[in-house]
Amino acid sequence: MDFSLNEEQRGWQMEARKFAEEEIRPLSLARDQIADPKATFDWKIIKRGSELGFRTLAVPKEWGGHEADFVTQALVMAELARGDSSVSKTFSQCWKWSHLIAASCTKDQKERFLKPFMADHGFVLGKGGTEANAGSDNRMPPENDPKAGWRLRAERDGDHWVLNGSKMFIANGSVAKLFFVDARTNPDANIREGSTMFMIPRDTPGFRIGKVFNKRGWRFYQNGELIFENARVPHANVVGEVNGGVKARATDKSEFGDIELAANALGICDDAVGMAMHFARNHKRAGKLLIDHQLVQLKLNEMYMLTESLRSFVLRTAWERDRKLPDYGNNVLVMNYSQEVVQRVTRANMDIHGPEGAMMHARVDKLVRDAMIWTHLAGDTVQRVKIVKRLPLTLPT
Amino acid sequence: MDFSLNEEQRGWQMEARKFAEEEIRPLSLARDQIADPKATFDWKIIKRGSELGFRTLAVPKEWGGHEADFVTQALVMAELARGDSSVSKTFSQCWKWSHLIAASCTKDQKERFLKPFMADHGFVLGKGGTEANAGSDNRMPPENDPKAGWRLRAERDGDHWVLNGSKMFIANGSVAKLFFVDARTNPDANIREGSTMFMIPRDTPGFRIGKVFNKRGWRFYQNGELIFENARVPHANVVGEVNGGVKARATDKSEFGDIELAANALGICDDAVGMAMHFARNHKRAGKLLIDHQLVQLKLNEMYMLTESLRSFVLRTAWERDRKLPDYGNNVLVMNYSQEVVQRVTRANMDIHGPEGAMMHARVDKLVRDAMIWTHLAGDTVQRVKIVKRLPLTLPT
Amino acid sequence: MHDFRLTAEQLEFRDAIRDFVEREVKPAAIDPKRLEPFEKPLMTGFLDQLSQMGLRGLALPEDAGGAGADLLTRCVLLEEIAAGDVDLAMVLGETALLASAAHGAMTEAQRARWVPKFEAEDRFHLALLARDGTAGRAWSYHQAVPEDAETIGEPEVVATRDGKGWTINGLAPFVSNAPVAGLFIVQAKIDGEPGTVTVLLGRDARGLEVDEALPSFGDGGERARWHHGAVASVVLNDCKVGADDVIAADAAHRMFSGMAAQRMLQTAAVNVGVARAAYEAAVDYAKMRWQGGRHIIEHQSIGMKLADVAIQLEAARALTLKAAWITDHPDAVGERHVSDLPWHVVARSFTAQALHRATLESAECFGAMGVMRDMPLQKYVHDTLVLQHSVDCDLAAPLAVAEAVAGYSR
Amino acid sequence: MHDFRLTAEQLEFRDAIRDFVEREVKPAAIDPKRLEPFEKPLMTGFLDQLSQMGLRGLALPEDAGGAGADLLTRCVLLEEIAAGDVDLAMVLGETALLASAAHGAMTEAQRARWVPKFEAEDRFHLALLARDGTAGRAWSYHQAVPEDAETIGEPEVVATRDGKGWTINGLAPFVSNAPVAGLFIVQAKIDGEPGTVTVLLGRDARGLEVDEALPSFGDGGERARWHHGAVASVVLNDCKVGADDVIAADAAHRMFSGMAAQRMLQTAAVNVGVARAAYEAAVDYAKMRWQGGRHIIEHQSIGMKLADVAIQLEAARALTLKAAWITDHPDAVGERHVSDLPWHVVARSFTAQALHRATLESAECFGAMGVMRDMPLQKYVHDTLVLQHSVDCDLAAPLAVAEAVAGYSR
Repeated sequence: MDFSLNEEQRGWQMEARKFAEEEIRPLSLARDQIADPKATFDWKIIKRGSELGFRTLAVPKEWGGHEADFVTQALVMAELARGDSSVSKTFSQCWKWSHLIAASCTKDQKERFLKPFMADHGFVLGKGGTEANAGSDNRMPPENDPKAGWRLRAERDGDHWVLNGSKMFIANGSVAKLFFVDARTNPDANIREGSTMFMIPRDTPGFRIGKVFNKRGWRFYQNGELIFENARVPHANVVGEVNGGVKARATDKSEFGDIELAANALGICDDAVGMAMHFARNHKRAGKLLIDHQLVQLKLNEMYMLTESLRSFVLRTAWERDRKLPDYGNNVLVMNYSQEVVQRVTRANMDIHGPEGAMMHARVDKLVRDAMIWTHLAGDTVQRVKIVKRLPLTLPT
Repeated sequence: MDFSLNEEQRGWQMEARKFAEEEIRPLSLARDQIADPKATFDWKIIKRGSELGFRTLAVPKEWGGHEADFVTQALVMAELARGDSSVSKTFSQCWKWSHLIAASCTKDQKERFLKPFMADHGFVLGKGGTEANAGSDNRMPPENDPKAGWRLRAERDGDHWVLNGSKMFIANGSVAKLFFVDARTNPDANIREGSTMFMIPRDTPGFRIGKVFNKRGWRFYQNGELIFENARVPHANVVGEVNGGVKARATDKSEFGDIELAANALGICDDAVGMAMHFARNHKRAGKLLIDHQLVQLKLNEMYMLTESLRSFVLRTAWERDRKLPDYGNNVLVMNYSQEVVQRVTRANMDIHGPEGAMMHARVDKLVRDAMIWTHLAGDTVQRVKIVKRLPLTLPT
Repeated sequence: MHDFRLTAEQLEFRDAIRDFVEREVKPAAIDPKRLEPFEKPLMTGFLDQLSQMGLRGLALPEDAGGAGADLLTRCVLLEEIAAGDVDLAMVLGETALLASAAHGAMTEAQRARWVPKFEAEDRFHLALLARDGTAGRAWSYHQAVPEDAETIGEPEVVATRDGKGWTINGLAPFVSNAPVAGLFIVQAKIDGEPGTVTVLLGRDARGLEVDEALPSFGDGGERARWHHGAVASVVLNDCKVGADDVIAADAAHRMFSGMAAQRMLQTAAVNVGVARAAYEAAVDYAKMRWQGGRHIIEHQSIGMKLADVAIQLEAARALTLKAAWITDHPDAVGERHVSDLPWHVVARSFTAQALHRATLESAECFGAMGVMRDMPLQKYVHDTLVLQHSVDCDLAAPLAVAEAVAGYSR
Repeated sequence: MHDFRLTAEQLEFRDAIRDFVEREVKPAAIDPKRLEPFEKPLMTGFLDQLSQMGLRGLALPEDAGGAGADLLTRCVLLEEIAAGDVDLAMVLGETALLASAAHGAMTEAQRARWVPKFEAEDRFHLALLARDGTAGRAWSYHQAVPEDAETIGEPEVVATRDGKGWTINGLAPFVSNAPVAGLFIVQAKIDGEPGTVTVLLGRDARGLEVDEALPSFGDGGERARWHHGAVASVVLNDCKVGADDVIAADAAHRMFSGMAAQRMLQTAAVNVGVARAAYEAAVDYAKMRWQGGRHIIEHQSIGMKLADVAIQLEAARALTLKAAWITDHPDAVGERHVSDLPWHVVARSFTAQALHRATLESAECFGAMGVMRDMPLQKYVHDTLVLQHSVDCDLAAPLAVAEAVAGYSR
């Protein structure tokens, strides 16, 4: 057993910490406070981070990327999130789909999409599954209702597919240059057997971005509406096989998406812990430093305790995924756990700061708002229910 | 980063798992249900475990022990606790003080006490600090009251010390052959500067065991009253220096006691998780297996999630202590965390089982009762308050 | 017009019981000699004294010799008894509930036969053998309850026609009050026909056997007793019942409807009483115990625990009494004075959860003393845990609220 | 005699407001165009309409043109308004509270001068500038409060003798209702002497300046607005007050005593209203939204959340109304109808915690829709969070209960 980081891991961690502290954090509050959801994004910070390697961290070396392992990815996400959770997510959203390209795409597709992705600091990736009437139905399609799940329709027309319909809440919606989109190619089968995943470049004819969603937290991060009106996509953009969209994604065994959320939450917690300790050591209530009050001591204990337990769990799980050990569900459990921890820690931070007259520390407020995003991320409750099938009868060590 | 176990660790773990399953677990409920607290103990299981090496696991090889590292100790405690938490604690209580002997005792003392301890399968160790009016005062003596803390008085008489007073709730009280006892040697100084730790063999003249405490949980584990009426102890039994009792213990930097409780709690959780999963897969409510109800799925998710987070934290902390890394308090945080987890997991197990008419599954009930012991173990709240001084300004990784 | 006062009679009755409990019951109940052993025989002396104070007949109409107390009054008084001993409160609550319900359902002739017996003997309690129609239902939130629902511990009692009367056979493994019951109200399935018949069986009925009160452990140690009050199994072996001891079908239906809700609220009140005892013990201890250079109640960590306990306790009491009052005054729902909810579930679920937490926090104020069996705190914790995991209140219980809100019918 | 009915007048008033809120206020309040922007200007049109319905003068005696409503009635009505819009409820609650308190403290001459002005103008509200004597106190649980206690945002107002009257100077950074106040009640420290003086200052008093309402972010983005109702800073620059606008010292003392408790309970009721709005939205959505082959309310995970919300909501309401009634009837404590506790703290602390949790659970039923700014759920969550972390309710607030129980005096 060895919990120490190797040089490469430590190197990326330090680089990310420096970038987060010196460049992300200073713009974090200002971006959060822009009222127009379309205007919160900042290309400069993304391009700058890309220059440092954070956009392409997960791409295999063969294609010019850094091929960082999951432990490194988790460390970097947490560090970036300490600067701003939604900026971190914008980067890691790119890793998520570069995992998929590496695992599931043809060489031709890699040439056409992975190369430009590597070459362009402003090339970010998105993915569209959710629709207005298909949220948890996509994740856990009901057995008695084959029509449940996404309805975006794709019909073959020679060498092309014609897509009609729309997607909602799509990650990097208004900024991505390439989207991975699930569509129904057999309307009579359920989504496991009747849908296909397409790569949709932003300039696809008949495809456009609609609304950009205005959220309580993660305001920098863009969630958009994708609208398809007879959008024409070449057959060559099908990921995996026709009617094999769900399987295509399953070829990527990393379950990166769950670790991603847990590692990001860890960064928020680290930030909250630092803020609370700093505040408690520098502010008095009733003539004593806050840190000298038992109530505050107990809250600080709780914050550190939860954060360190989350860190232990995140890093262990990332290591397990690097090792490709049998998957007993820790990747989902750690995500579920991060939801509980990030709520408690950000709220404890608010408890310690307290209101100041009719004002609240804006970053304390921001962290609570960002944390609320976790209540539904990745369909938290659905994942909790689904994971039961993968849980072992007794726990392994 | 590497979370895998080496061969020795895995070997001890498997040995402990087998012993727990085949020998401890079958007697666990019967011992729990003996009404007389003096009669719950079973020497046979202790001697049998000692033959397998579990009593002397932590003793340095130099003295004939196994010198197992903390990771191994944590693994073994968890496995034994899966069979019965209080039997596990009876063994690990011996490790705790063999750490101290190794770290703080003179060669002469080791000859006189460590050798017989190694030679006798029925030689177990105890420690006495708590008194009727000195509980948290021992752990966090108030600055404005130098008289606070234990009052057991020791006065020098030539080559001997004469002890008067009593101790309460003392671990292994009625069964240990040797106790480490804190006494006041300078009644005018506070306990940090005015007390001394003595080794008290069971047959010390003037020393006897009083009451054995009757507890809601951990019924196998013996907590006793130690009574000193002009008990004469040779000066050669002083651990460390006179008036240096608190320092003597501080020479042992392992902070084993905190990891011990967390690892033991982990074993209870493993047991509860296994029981709940087994029950949910084999019992129906309203025509469906329990495991097919969302409510139960969510509870199972919670149980696994908390248990795996605790396992991650325990093993990481044990590794940190093996490495003797700078101690930022994880050993205390993980103990505090185990208190929260063991309560929630054992209660969730009860939620899943539910009552059966006017009866409850006896082991489900036992686990909840054992878990209640954690609410005060090692002065949980005091530790939470104290640890704040050791917490870093920002969190390291 | 809102009012939270008790009537003069309620106050007087409450204070009389509180005084008796404080002076007599509590000291005996928390005597280490009683606390330490697993077996805690029912304190029948106090049971009889409380019966003499009118608790058994609490809800009987005044013309039947009772106090005519409504559910709210019963809740107020049961809290007082439970603050002394949970088992006494459960036994008396059950008898009071059944006496009132049965009295309403009896014919004049039945009353003439049974009421004098009830009144003549202090230790004449009532017990019910009936299958709980809702057992196991809460689990089937979105589908009809199939026949194979597991209903652990439910009685299986069958009635066969026998002239104008019935012959009853069956076994009920867990019957509350059976060890002290003088009269059993027995609901039996009719053999070979749909439906049930409800009959009255005296303790001395031929063929009726009451087992010993349930021991602490059963099934070779695999099961632990998990029940308050007095409970035993009852065997019915060819018990003959004449037509004159049959409760009319419509009267029986009325009797059973609403009985479960009332019992749940009585139990919630008992729960409040147990938690109050824990709270009061913790406050006393925290004001006396000196550590860290001051009384421990002056440490924020302890002060916060006790504040939380006090708050949870008042919330539970407020909700329980409100729910009881609404059950006494169902028109208040239709007249939109209060929400339209299954109030007994609301109060019982909230109370069970909040008060186990509160009681555990009270025990935590005692440090290691909290888990010692010669101290009452561990018992209070156990008692609230039993109340939280019981037939009428388990993991799935609150779903009944969602169902009512959704207008969804199982 | 317990009673949970409302009077016919209370019911009628409640339903009139509920109807108005459902029909008018709520649709406007949760219009995406209002929800999305950070700034949410006070809906002054509705404020005036609610004033016309009698809300401003709610607690004034009938002979002063008010409705003479007790605290319980105010709580019932404020819940209704808050279910539509929290800011309207806070503004009206503050005016109603201050109007009644000030009216009681005024001389006949003062009443004659101010009451007609109050009545003449719908948008004549009241505001208070006073240092909260208890600010920061809860933290010092076991030692006296030193002078250097940090009291963020407290007004610093000083009165200098000026003939028979006073000259007032000072700054109050956060004054509730200041943007809509016609009359300010100002408590000032007397310059160079111990003690305070309380005076009345009209909006048009020379030297009194009300700043713009507090913006969403301040201090260069380092601070976020964290307040309900309408709030602004007030500067007093050599304001002259004649002897006829001074509140007599004993009358001022009476006016201030109990005011904080009443305000806390009004706030608790507002909290109930906000959470109720979230709950009702969640129930509607869960009955309509179809996923997993059924309406989501029929999934146990959602059903359980909504059941928990309903239960917490009823517990909070029961406790708030009970505490309000007790505040209206303080003798009930001495007569031992209810416990002797600081009920306003009990209800406010419980309500704040339970209802933030309940509101977040309601939002969770909406999935991703719960965090969208064009949907009301995220606002309800935010509103309850503000209520939980505010000057009268913070991490340390419940310690006041422990203090009362311990008989410990700071």
